Amino acid sequence: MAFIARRLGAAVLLLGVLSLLSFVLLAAAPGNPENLLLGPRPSTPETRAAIRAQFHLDDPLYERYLSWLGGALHGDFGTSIYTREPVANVITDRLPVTAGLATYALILTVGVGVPLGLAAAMRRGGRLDQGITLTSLVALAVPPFALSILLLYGFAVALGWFPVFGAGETVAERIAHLTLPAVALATSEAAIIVRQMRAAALDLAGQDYLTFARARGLSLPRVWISYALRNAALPVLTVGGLLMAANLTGALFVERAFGLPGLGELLVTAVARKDIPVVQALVLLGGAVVVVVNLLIDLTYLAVDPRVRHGAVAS
Amino acid sequence: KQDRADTLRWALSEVPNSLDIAHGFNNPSTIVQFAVLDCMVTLGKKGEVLPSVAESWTHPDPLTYVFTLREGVKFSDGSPVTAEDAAFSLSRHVDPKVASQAASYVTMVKKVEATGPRTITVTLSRPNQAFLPTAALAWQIVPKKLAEAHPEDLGSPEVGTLGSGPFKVAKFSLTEGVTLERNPLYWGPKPALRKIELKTISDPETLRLAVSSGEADGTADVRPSEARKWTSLRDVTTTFYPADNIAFLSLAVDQGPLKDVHVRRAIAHAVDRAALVQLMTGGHGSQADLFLPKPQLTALYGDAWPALPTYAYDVEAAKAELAKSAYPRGFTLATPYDSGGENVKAMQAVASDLAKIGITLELTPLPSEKYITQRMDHEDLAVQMANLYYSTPDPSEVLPDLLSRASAKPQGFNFSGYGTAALDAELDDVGRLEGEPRQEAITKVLAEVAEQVPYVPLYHNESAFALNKRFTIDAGTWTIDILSAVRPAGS
Amino acid sequence: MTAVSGTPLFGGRVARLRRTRPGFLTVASAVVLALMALAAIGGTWIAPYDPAAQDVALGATMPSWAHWAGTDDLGRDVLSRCLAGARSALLWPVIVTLCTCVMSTTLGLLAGYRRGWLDAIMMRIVDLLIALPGMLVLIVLVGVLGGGIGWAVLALAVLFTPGDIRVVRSLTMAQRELAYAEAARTLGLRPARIMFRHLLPNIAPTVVAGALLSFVAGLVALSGLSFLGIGLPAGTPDWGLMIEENRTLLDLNPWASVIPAALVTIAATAATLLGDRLFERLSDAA
Amino acid sequence: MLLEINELTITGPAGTIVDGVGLTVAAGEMAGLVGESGSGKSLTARAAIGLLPKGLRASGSIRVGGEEIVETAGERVLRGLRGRRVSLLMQDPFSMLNPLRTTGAHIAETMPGRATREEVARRLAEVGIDDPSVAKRYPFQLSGGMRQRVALAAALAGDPELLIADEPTTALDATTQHEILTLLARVQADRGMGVLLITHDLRVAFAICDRVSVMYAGRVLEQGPGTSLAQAPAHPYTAGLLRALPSVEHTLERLTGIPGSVPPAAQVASECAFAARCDHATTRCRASRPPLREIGDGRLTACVNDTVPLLTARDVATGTLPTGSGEPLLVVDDLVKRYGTHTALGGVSLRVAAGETVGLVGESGSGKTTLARSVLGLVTPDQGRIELDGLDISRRRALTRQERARVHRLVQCVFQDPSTSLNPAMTVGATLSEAAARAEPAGRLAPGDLLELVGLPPGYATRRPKGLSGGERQRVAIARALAVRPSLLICDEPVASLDVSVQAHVLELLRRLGRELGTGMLFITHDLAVVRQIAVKTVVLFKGRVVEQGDTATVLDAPAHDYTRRLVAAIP
Ligand SMILES: Nc1ncnc2c1ncn2[C@@H]1O[C@H](COP(=O)(O)OP(=O)(O)OP(=O)(O)O)[C@@H](O)[C@H]1O
Ligand SMILES: Nc1ncnc2c1ncn2[C@@H]1O[C@H](COP(=O)(O)OP(=O)(O)OP(=O)(O)O)[C@@H](O)[C@H]1O
Ligand SMILES: [Mg+2]
Ligand SMILES: [Mg+2]
Repeated sequence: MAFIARRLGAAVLLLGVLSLLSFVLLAAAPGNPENLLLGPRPSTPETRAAIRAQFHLDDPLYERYLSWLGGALHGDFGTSIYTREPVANVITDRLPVTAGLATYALILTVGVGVPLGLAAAMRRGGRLDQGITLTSLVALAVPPFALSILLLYGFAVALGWFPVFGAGETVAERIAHLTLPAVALATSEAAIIVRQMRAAALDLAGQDYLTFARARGLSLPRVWISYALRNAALPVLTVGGLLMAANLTGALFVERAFGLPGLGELLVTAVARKDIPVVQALVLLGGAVVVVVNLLIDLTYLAVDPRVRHGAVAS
Repeated sequence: KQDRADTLRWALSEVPNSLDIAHGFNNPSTIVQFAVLDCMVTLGKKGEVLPSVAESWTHPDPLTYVFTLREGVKFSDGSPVTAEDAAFSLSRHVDPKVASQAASYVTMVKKVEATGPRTITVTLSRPNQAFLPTAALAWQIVPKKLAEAHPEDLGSPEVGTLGSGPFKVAKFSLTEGVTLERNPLYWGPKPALRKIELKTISDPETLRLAVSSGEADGTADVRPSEARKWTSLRDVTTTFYPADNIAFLSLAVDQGPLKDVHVRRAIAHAVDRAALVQLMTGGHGSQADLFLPKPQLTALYGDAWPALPTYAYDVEAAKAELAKSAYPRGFTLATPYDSGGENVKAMQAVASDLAKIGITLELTPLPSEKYITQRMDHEDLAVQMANLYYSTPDPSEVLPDLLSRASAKPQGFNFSGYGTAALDAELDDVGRLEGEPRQEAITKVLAEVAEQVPYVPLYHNESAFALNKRFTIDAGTWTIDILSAVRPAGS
Repeated sequence: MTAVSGTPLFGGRVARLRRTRPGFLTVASAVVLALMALAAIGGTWIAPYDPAAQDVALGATMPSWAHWAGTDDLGRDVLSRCLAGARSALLWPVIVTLCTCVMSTTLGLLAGYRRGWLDAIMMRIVDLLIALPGMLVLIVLVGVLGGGIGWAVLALAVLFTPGDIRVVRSLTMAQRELAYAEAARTLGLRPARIMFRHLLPNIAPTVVAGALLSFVAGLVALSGLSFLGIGLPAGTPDWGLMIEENRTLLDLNPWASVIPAALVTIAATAATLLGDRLFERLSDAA
Repeated sequence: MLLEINELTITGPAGTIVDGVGLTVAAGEMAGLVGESGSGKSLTARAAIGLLPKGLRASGSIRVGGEEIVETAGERVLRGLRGRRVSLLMQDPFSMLNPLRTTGAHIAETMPGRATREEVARRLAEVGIDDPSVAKRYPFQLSGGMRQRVALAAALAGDPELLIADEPTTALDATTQHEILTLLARVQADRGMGVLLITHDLRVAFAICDRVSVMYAGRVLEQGPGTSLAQAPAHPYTAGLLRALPSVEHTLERLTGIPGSVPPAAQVASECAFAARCDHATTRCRASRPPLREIGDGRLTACVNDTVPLLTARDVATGTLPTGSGEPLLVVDDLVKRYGTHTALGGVSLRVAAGETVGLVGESGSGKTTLARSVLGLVTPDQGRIELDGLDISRRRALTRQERARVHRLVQCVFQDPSTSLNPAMTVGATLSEAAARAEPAGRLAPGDLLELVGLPPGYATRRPKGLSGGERQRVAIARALAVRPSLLICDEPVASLDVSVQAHVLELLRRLGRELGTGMLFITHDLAVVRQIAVKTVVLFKGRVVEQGDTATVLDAPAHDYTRRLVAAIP
């Protein structure tokens, strides 16, 4: 319990520092939102002044930060300058798309990466291993946007198996729409998992307790599942969690290429428009996701690994 | 299949952020606004101002317009459009609390009053020919009650909007797009489409793929430079029309070598505009000699454009001009540009052209946001390229902004910084005068630009609609409500 | 993908390999990288055309005898630009790698060897940096603060470093407990000497492999930034920028963007492969 | 016969590793397999259970309970055999159990039927764990001895007829080792099982095994009943091993190891594998590979000569150790070190006089290393005083630069693990000259001289640690420590992980250096026989406290403290 409390405390502190940093950084960045709001079109001084007042752009920095922080603590992240919607709504509107994409990609990543990694490890040095390793190397190296375009041309346009853009509305539609983006996103991540899993499994294969288990007559599948998978799960889980976190904020190339209205796309446009409340909330969200995922990973370690549970090793 | 036939799926390259022109004065937003909201007046095929919600108007003196409201116009919720509504719909743009993006369009408006149950009187502070065409755009009629209740967020997805136009909003979401349905209470002819779904696809290539695969039926976001790719699509008709735009280089006349008119002329000679037209418009455009959008020139002069000095592409002539200046061997200029903008390629071509006469442009990429801020603050202007799009046929939407001394300051659009008292007076004339004298005044201004070269006009381009063959469109440069101009093929 | 820092891709204990001749792929990777490095150094001389020379009137053309890889829409020779582009495409990731490597090795060694408050403070900072959503920070930093490639390189280095610091630190901590390190301390050697002469060579395999991975991640990330229009000035011959600039030419001369994309992929693959093999070899030799 | 191995040959990528081994274990028999590290014991054991590591291939014949398992048996058959007929107990109790599973689960999953809690508790009781709550604990919560008991219970859970125990006690300290071996013998007798006990501890093998096979370079060189082997070895190799064995009863005058090191099996395929290291080797030994031949009494040997006297009186002559000058060199007073709530040292006082060697014995975790590290300045004690040659060094940070430099010249150390004692990235020469550079400029020795001092050829200076054997590495480590000419050398179990023969060499070297250089030593070990050979005085540490100290002879021959008595009793 003390462990969890300590972790939570650290997480909150971390988010606080993150929010302050990003706030100062964004405020210090050149440019004014009203320029973009008013676009490449003449404006009047009155309008500009009104906008500055409306968004408290002329208040001292610390005041702005404090009032923003006060709001944020109550779940109010201010109003988007560009769309005049509460930031919370702007984000929750787009969250399902990105969350769906991230989850889908993670399922693909793990579903493909773990078995392939295991297979490569079991056939270490063989044809299969070399094939998988090489493929994963290439997958790791393809720039994600190039891959997106390739998939788009191949499977959506030439073959017509998948829709070209958008996120779909019903569940079935959504799955169809998210398939190609998820593949584009999962490719390099699956490569990471393959490598991780392979290394973990190789590491494991040398462990005495696996030999001991087999020497006692445990069946091979049982040894792999209850011993190998479980023990290799932890390092893979760590990476998987971080990938999930990265997906939630880092999917922007893919979202852009597939016309998905997700958080990554939102970030790019919000940064371009200097829609500070949105960027600020997104940075915080991104930080929170990473922190929460880390926390969850810690908790899983706690659940899975008795050594951590009993404080025998530092996690 | 019947309901597919009269449902249009339209693709936008950006999210419509507001259904109110006060907060969403941008292409994706206005295209939706005009389908939902009526304006007081509208534009005809040739750019002439036509009645709309205003049945008629009079212009008793240069400062006064009196509009008569059409009878029986109702908002889509059934409530009538009153003179109060109409008057408030214009005057709200002046209110600082609204902080309207259209505010600069109504600076000449002094007073708007409902002077009768069906009459609205507008008083201007100075005579301005641009007022009426501007009203076809900015004077969108919204219910006064609603607009008053939401000065800051009318048109946002939360508040939405209410109009008397041919369509009404069924759904407005920033992520899922906009759905419009036919407004049964519309006073005009019954709209041909029952339903319009608008989706956003920000990547231009994905957008094209979506239209070509039939997942989207049409779009207005066809980049001129990619025209050839669109015209080759099988089930898609791409209709081109002259855009109300002018692409130009601005030369900051108040600093460094650009102070020298010979340098400026040398630059004008050195730029290979024909090649630029090919590069940027893929043939769907033309070289610009006069410093006004092509449709405006046509509206103004018909076919008889004035013959003013022009600067043909001629490296020798350019070198000769440069030799007359204080910098015969050339010089170097730091040239920031918008790395996210459309002119990246054009700037490279220009830089390479100028390099031939010894002028080096050091291209410095800036993120759009930073670039625009810097440009609006009039920092590091030197040589800038811009391609400005306008919406009315009136030159006074263009010229004062680009040439008056008042807008040669930060936040103004006069990036060349060029300006004289005499020119300011001429620009006043352009706004004030009507008919033949006005035409002459404009010619004088254009002549001065041609002579002094604060700006180098580069090209005019065409815009296009791409539309699946299941639909047709009857629209052009001046069409305000594009969506209503689409109809199922064969109907 | 680079956002996932803090996890070494070269996991755990690596079973010792027999000494074998380097395989075909290893040699091929080394050759490819060497050729690319050559192009980076002398690409502008070998190039058949001036990579900046335009012929706007010619426009984009398919490969021909005059232009083996065709031209882009400004009429520039794609082959020449690919050759010349090696320089900036490889140089910036190399700088990212060097920065990352130097920072993470020095700081990781310090933290892992000295422990105590220095370590505590450093690890808190590392935690903070790792919690930052990488790509997001990069976009915000570079997109808002300004377009220079310098910022992008710096930001990438700062993003890559904390993960590597953790790796180096934990390796250092393990090494410093080993008998040879303790013996060095007992001899009264200066800490700097122990860290750099004794511990560093023994964690070098991981550092080298990590460096190659940073290079790959930097290469891909920087080309990604070009995709978003951030970083290098337009017109610079650079693979990432070429992919983006010529993406619209897929019908006129697809090679103008396909070749640079392939080059990025090949360079990244070769570097990862080499990193893999080098790691196994170095840890085998130790 | 439960296990019958015939002509077992194991080949790896680099060639043959095990070459024609024959071995049998009968029901109710405790068979022993001894041999130096790398001789192929473990591989033979793994082959017998069908679990050779990847990349290795077995040929020949192994019959488990009459069933042939080499090449013919598939995974199904093998799985039927494992656990039920034959089971394996491995060396390291710390890595043999799955860290994520409870001990109960380990036992339960191996049992044939459904495992009730009572049954699990019964199985635990069989291996001497009476507390049933242990079933719910995780391996990391148990001590090494407990883990090995649990592992034994798990290995026995399927009621195998044959247990292969691969060095089950090597990682444990002396007393625990004794307990586990006793337990193993008891269980074997109770169940009437066959046991193949693999060990490198000759004393253990000869004492408790009915029959012992001596392996060398992948071959069995000698076989026979343990006791007769110990008394009259019939192979020079066995004799060499016995000669190298330190005696616990008296200080030997000379400790003799076998010269040279074990060759790879593939290199000596067609000659007597031991010929190169054998004093009695003749051309006949090299001509062909001598087969195992019967010499009566149930004994077999692979030596062609049969008349050589293999053990001489000289091998057991008593010697003496230097007693030092009596001037105090190291004075430790009331030293306390705590790790959190755990007290590693609870007020330890001891003295080492100049030129004398003091042995420090104690069970695992008793604080021996902590004490050594405190003296070396690698840990800062919480309390107490360490004085070295009159200089108070308990607070290293408080010392001046010069004082610190002096301390580094006063005390040096040799650590236990030869595999990490040298920096793998530096050549031997670099390591040594770096150390020598820290010495007083006057008496600096070149790497070559240092190597000579520890009996290595100067050519080794260019080698890297990777190419050295464990014994050679320890020698280099000693040379490095001696490079600054320290007055005190701390040896933290420097021979614990070496084979007997190498151990003898290293011990003899240390004894010689102590004598010749007059270096005082604090020698940590848990092997009383080693203490007897090297230390004049002995300090017994128990749970962080000194429970007994005095002359080695007194402490070992007439132990006063209960713990010391147990320690002495644990010697096989
Ligand atoms: N997986 C493997 N691949 C190749 N060679 C191996 C493998 N495992 C062991 N060997 C080699 O086989 C030889 C015998 O190893 P083995 O483990 O059987 O020795 P051992 O007698 O058990 O030694 P120790 O007393 O150190 O346990 C060693 O030289 C070792 O290097
Ligand atoms: N760095 C440390 N942190 C926490 N506890 C420690 C540390 N080092 C040693 N200990 C604990 O202190 C006690 C004494 O350890 P020490 O290493 O001195 O024992 P030892 O007598 O050398 O044992 P062994 O014979 O196993 O080497 C042990 O219980 C050990 O767990
Ligand atoms: Mg072994
Ligand atoms: Mg110890």
